[in-house]
Amino acid sequence: KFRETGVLTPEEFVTAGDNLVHHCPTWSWARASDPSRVRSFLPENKQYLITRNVPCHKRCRQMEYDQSQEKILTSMEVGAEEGFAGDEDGGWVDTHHYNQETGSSQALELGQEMNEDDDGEEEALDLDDLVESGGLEDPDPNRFVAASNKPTSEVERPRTYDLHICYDKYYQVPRLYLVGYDENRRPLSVEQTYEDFSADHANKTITVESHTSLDCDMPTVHPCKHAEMMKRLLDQYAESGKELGVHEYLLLFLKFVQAVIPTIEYDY
Amino acid sequence: KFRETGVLTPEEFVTAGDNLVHHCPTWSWARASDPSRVRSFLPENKQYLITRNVPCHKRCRQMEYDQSQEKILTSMEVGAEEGFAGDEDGGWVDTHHYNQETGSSQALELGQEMNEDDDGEEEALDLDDLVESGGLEDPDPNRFVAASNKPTSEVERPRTYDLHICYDKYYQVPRLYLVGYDENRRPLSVEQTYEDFSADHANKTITVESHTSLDCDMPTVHPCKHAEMMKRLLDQYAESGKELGVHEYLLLFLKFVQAVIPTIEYDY
Amino acid sequence: MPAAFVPFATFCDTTFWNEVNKKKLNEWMLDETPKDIYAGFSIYDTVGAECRISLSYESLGEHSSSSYKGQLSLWNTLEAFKKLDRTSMIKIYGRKIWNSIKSGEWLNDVRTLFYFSFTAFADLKKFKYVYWSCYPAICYPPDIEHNSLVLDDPKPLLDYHFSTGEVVFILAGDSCGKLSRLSEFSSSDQVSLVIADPSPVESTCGWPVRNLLAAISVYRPDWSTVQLISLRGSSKCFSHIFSWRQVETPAECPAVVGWERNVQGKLQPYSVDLSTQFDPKKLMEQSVDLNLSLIKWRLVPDIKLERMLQLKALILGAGTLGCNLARGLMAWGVKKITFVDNSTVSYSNPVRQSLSEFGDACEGRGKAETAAAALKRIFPSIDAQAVRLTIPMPGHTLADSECENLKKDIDLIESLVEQHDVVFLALDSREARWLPTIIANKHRKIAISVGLGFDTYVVIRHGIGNYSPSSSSPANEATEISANMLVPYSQLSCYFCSDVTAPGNSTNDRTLDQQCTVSRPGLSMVASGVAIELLSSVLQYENPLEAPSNICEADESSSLLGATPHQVRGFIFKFQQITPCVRRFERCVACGTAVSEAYAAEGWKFVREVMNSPSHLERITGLDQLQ
Amino acid sequence: MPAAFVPFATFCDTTFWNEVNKKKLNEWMLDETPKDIYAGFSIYDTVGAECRISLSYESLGEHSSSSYKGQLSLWNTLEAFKKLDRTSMIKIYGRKIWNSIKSGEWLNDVRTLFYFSFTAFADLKKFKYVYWSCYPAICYPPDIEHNSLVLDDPKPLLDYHFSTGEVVFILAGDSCGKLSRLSEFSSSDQVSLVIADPSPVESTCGWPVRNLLAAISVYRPDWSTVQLISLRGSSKCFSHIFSWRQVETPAECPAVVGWERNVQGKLQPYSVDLSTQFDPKKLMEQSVDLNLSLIKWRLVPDIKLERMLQLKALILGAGTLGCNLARGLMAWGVKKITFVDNSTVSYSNPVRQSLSEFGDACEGRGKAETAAAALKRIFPSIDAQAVRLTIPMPGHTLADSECENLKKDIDLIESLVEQHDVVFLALDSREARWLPTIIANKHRKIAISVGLGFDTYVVIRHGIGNYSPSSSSPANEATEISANMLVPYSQLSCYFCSDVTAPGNSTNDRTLDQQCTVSRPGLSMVASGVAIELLSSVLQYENPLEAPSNICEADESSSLLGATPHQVRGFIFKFQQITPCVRRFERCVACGTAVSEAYAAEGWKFVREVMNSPSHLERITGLDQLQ
Ligand SMILES: [Zn+2]
Ligand SMILES: [Zn+2]
Repeated sequence: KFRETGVLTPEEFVTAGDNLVHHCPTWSWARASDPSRVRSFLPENKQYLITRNVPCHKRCRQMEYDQSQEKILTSMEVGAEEGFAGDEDGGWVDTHHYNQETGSSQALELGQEMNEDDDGEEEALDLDDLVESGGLEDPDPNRFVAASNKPTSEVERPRTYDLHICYDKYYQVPRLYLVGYDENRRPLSVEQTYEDFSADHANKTITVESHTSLDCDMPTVHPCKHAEMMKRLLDQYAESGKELGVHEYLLLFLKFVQAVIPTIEYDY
Repeated sequence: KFRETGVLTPEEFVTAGDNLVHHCPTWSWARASDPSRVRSFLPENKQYLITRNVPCHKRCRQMEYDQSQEKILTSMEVGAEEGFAGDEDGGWVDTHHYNQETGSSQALELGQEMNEDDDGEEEALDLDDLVESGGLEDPDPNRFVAASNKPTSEVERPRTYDLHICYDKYYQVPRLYLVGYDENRRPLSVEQTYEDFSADHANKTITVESHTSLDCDMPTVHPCKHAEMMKRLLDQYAESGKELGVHEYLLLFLKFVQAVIPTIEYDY
Repeated sequence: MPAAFVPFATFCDTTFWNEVNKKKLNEWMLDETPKDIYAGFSIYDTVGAECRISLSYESLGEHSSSSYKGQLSLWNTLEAFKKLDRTSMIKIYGRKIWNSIKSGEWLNDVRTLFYFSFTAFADLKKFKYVYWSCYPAICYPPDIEHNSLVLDDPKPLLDYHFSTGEVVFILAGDSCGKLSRLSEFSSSDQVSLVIADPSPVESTCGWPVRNLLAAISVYRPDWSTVQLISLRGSSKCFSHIFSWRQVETPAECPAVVGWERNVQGKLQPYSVDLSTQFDPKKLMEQSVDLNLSLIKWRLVPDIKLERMLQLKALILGAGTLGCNLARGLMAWGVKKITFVDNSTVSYSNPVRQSLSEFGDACEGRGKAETAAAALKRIFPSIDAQAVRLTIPMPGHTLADSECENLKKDIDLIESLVEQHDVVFLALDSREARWLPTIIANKHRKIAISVGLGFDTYVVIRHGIGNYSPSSSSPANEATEISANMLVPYSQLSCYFCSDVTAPGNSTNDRTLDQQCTVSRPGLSMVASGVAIELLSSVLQYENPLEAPSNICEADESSSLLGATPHQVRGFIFKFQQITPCVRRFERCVACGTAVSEAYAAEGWKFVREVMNSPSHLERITGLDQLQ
Repeated sequence: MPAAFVPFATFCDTTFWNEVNKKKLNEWMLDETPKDIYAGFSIYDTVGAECRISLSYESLGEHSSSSYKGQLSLWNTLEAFKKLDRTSMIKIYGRKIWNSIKSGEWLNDVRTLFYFSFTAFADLKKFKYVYWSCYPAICYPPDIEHNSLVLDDPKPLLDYHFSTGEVVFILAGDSCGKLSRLSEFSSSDQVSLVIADPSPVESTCGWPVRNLLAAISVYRPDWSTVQLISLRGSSKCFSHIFSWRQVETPAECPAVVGWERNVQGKLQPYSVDLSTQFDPKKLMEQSVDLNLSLIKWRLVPDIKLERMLQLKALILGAGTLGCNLARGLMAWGVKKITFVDNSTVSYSNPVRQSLSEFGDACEGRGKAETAAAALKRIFPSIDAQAVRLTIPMPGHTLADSECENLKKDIDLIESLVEQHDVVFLALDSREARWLPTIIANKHRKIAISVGLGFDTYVVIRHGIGNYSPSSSSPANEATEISANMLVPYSQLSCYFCSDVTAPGNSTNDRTLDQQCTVSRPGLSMVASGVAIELLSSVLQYENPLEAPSNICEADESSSLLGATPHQVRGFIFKFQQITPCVRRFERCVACGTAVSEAYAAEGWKFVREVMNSPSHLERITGLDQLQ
């Protein structure tokens, strides 16, 4: 059935998750943050999948044109155009909704404004007197220090992401949440997170919502088009003669995710 | 100016009020219930006019047809029709508002329902054991008792009303508030009060609103058509050769009030 | 003829009780010691058989010189009020007056003769009051006889009264004077007493005259008669001659009477319920009803307001639309509103969902619960309920373990629909409307779908009930209808009638859930307002369940409130609204006969099948053959 | 070559701090005693120059066997956190580890070698956190040298690691075993130690290896070398030979290092501001903005949302319309809304005025104040203000004593209009709209009138500014315009343009105030929604102050959001909406040149004159000649 519709039952999600954990041990199953958050249709110790520390070397705007990703992006775009009319009553509104092909998104004005607000330094905790220039502990000749001839560029101190894959009951598809860290190991704000998505596409589907299994709000790729996209990818595979099993669903899903967040180094 | 427009300045209201008190000593000026309610544009001891204990022998539905009141009622009706379109933007809505001439108001269903609710006896304070059949005090041969050959009909135990005339700043006209008492000296509910108004007309203009000078909500004749009505009455007088002075305004206003509440015995 | 005196009757106006409320709450609190109180009277009353005493907001504050003075004993409990030894009490008050008489104090302050007691209990929570006044009259001198004759010209007396404010004064010859000047006269022929008399009964004096006679008979033990003028404003004034049996002045106070009697002459306290005047909840109920009555009184005399007031409304979806719909219903006087929703308030909701606030998002409260609570906060008398429930949806596959819940949920929806008169489908997805459409159809309830696009909206009232083949022949009816250009309610389409695929197949379906739905913020208000007014118009049709729709254009004369179109579709991008009328589609996946029958026969099992495989719908309706 | 070890770096995710918040508030409260804490690491990291330590919600609760154990010292004040004697602290932790080494405890529980300390201060009100971790490494044995070679097949080792969960184990020949079995081997050639190594740096071991070497060198004082396999998941595994200078095992713990350094290598605590992730107010701001951005991202990429977000809106009249307008603006992201009203909430209001509740009526709060307070309750970040003021009205005669106030009021209205970008005239009477129309015109502000009948509504955007004769010749412009069928904004009529009498003459005027106004409850929502969307469309015009109206019918291509009609008039009794366009009337009593000039010249005196005698308007505009 998942091949027809792109959707997954909870049981199939567990099967596919087990397969993912087996093949990519960077992934592991996680539990809900507290008993009230346990979702009864999933095993208690398999509430969602998590991987940490996925590097992201460059911001999306720095990314060169990458031929290999074009095809996936294009098919996504098609999905976005057809789907996001914001219309519950499809049949009659089509003729007059705005054509989304014209004009690509400009830089996110709103987000930038908010950034400025957030960077207010006046409220920072006063820590200057705590900075120890020495004396706190003995010199340590055995401490590894990255060779100084390498530039400390973004490549060397990349952002990193923790990725969570949850199951979305309503859409019956996996759903991706992200927690990012900046070069200084601090959690990223939502606006910073946006820099890592392809502006033309990802902005349309990234929202901040409460995690299904944790007590936190996190950026997430909205799953309303996942089923459709997955079906497309499954069809592509089928055309090329490969028939994917349901246990391979999440491996394919990660390819789809990589199309949404092209800057992430997601190499397994 | 009041003859042209039917409206009154606060100063003119005081003049007319003084005249009313002088000619009808049942009326007197009253003060606001507390300093915060004093309206600065009126003298502190002349905030509004009051008369108490105006009898009202019969309910409106018991009233026989009274030729003498027809003319005034008719002119009121005209006012009501033209005025209550509920339209702030007169010029363009006229052609399609409902024709108010068809059908007269039915009995107030809503009010009756509420009455039933309010008469709930189960919550009444238990006073039975307090009723003294004697022994509380000595027999009193000098107490006046109404002769027993008179039937204790409604005529003998009428409802009574206290009437308040306030000044309405917005409409620049006097405004009538009423406090009624039933045959057992208890304050009337709003719905009971309605029984004393001509159903066809008064229902349209009686609302319960906070008193301008007191801390209470009371039934009041809404003043939105007063100016117009007063002008009509003034014109009628003018046609018959009498030119009324502004000090006589309130005497005329009482005639207008009597047209609204025909059951009230208002004989001075 | 033996003298009679018209007793007092107490009239407390609402402003008096209001003042009692305020003083008790803010000033006196638990203090039960008696308070000064002043009572007004009038010499203009002409009706009834009592002297009217008025208590108003002024009674507890400043007072005019022409009012009586007394004491208010306000008790904290009804028991204290009841237990009060009123026999002793009247004696004590009588003695006070007797002392004034014996000492001559009354000549300088005549109000000491008229001292009264007002005992009361106020239930400040329920706004119920009990009270009992005592106007002590000393039964002295004995055997008072009385004759009277009309006074020709009371005007100078009235003038004196009004200019001096004196309640009792003397008249000697043509000149009036202070009561204290009574000492100047030794014979009862030389002087008349004048009293501002509140009695409305012609030629019978009022209650206060009693203590005045007692005072004179003590002050002038040599007199056995006195002339007394009863001053009235609106009726004839009489000059009375009172005479009595001379006795030696008693050392102790004689018998005292004066507890107020009720209109039947019984000694009994008064009780009054002012909750409709003071209870804020009732005041609000009154105001809201009154406000609606204005429509009836001023504009549409025949409007059946009770159809709104008694309506029970079920709102499926407590989001932007649900909140605004509830507000519209509440404004129309609807008193029973039930929300169904399965989600919680998130931070983006309150600015659009008009029954939620920041705090609700912080706490992650349920949307339905939040909306119901808000309605009660707005209008405490409303009966607002919340049900948290996910509506079963085609295409939302069901595990076997969930069947039990599905059955329960469907039962709950059935009973909710049954218990309400109108069902609003204000849901955020297409497929969520499917089951409610079937169930509303089954129970023949008014069902109104409201949907939003980005800048378009639609309001549809679903056709009511299935076409019943047992009634008059369909062919004839159809002909008749087309002749009249009216489509009967039963023949109107539902939300799904124009679909040729089943809902919930996500490949073909364009469902967007609430997080994905983007619509211009003003739209929800417009659509909700239109939906509410469509309902209000339909309800004014003679039999609302038969309100037809004109197939051409909206017919203003359909109901008392105007047209009752089948659908209203709006296009905000050009500020246009149209009112199409569409006939029921026999093979509809929601209201078609095949579906109704399948649901009637199989119930939740049918729903489960559709949830797991929406194409089942296409098969049983025969839609698959049309594709 | 001298050995180097990759230091630890701590990554705290938001779920960790969230858990800290909860525990601190509900469980620990003021308790500062250290708590157990667990940290995760990964052998799959390949990037960067640190061993990543992950703290998450699990760190404070259950933990997997493959995580490090440590202590959390959470201080109640920033001072305590700063004053902490970290030099002593690391020694204490070092001694603990040294004791484990000396006692051999580490052979049974190797995690005692990796014991760490996490010191922190959490400002729970501002959601700001400071923290500093210490991963103690004992600088022993001295002079460690290091060589490495690639390991061919790490798979069996990885399998052993994953199946047993052991972090350190031994390899002898082809078989793996527990660390405690180290005792079985006497020579360093017979056995290799295997450690799950979080280091991402190829061929360089991670920090935990240091204490492992110290332990071995103490356990086997006869060894001066050891084979150690660094187990990695994603990159090549190396087999390392560590050798050192043999010394006598010290009695006391040797030097210890390990306070975490920042990315520049400085010893310094970390601070992080999570208010945007935790502060509910900021979360709400974010959500609201995000929600609006969806419009831009999904549907109208070029939409200028900032025009809404930065808009300052003045709403005259905080009644039914005012409340709904404010809700619509708020939903569009408007952050600054000011209400002007002069009246208080009465009991009939809350069911219709969507920013008031029962409690507001009970307290008789001001409508403007109530509405502003409600907006803040809904969205705390909004800047909502209330002004209580009666707008001067033609025909509402003014006493001389009130002139001072009139002047003040007009000044206030002027400054309010000046400080806002759009003025909504949501007033309940015709004449109240007169002065605001003039003032908005004077300041060239967008002014939108919204009015309700019983079942009709009107939304008009007033023409902006006077026609200025100094610009291009009127004749040409007019021709050009009519050719385009477009009426420029400056030529549109105002609310009064179609009147032929002045407002406020009560004989001719049909004004009804709020108590008298009866309208179908859904109407206000519809009209307000339409008005908000008209504004949103106008604001998307290139220069909003020049947005024209099409004289024929609404032109969908006018702005990014569609048509920008001049007026929208609706008729609920037939569910119809029209969009007329009317040109400014030169003799208009509100926007006509004569009136503007009179107001400019005489100011409040002109207003006073009109208040006392509205017919003055008819004279100066020349309307009287037309009647
Ligand atoms: Zn249908
Ligand atoms: Zn104009």
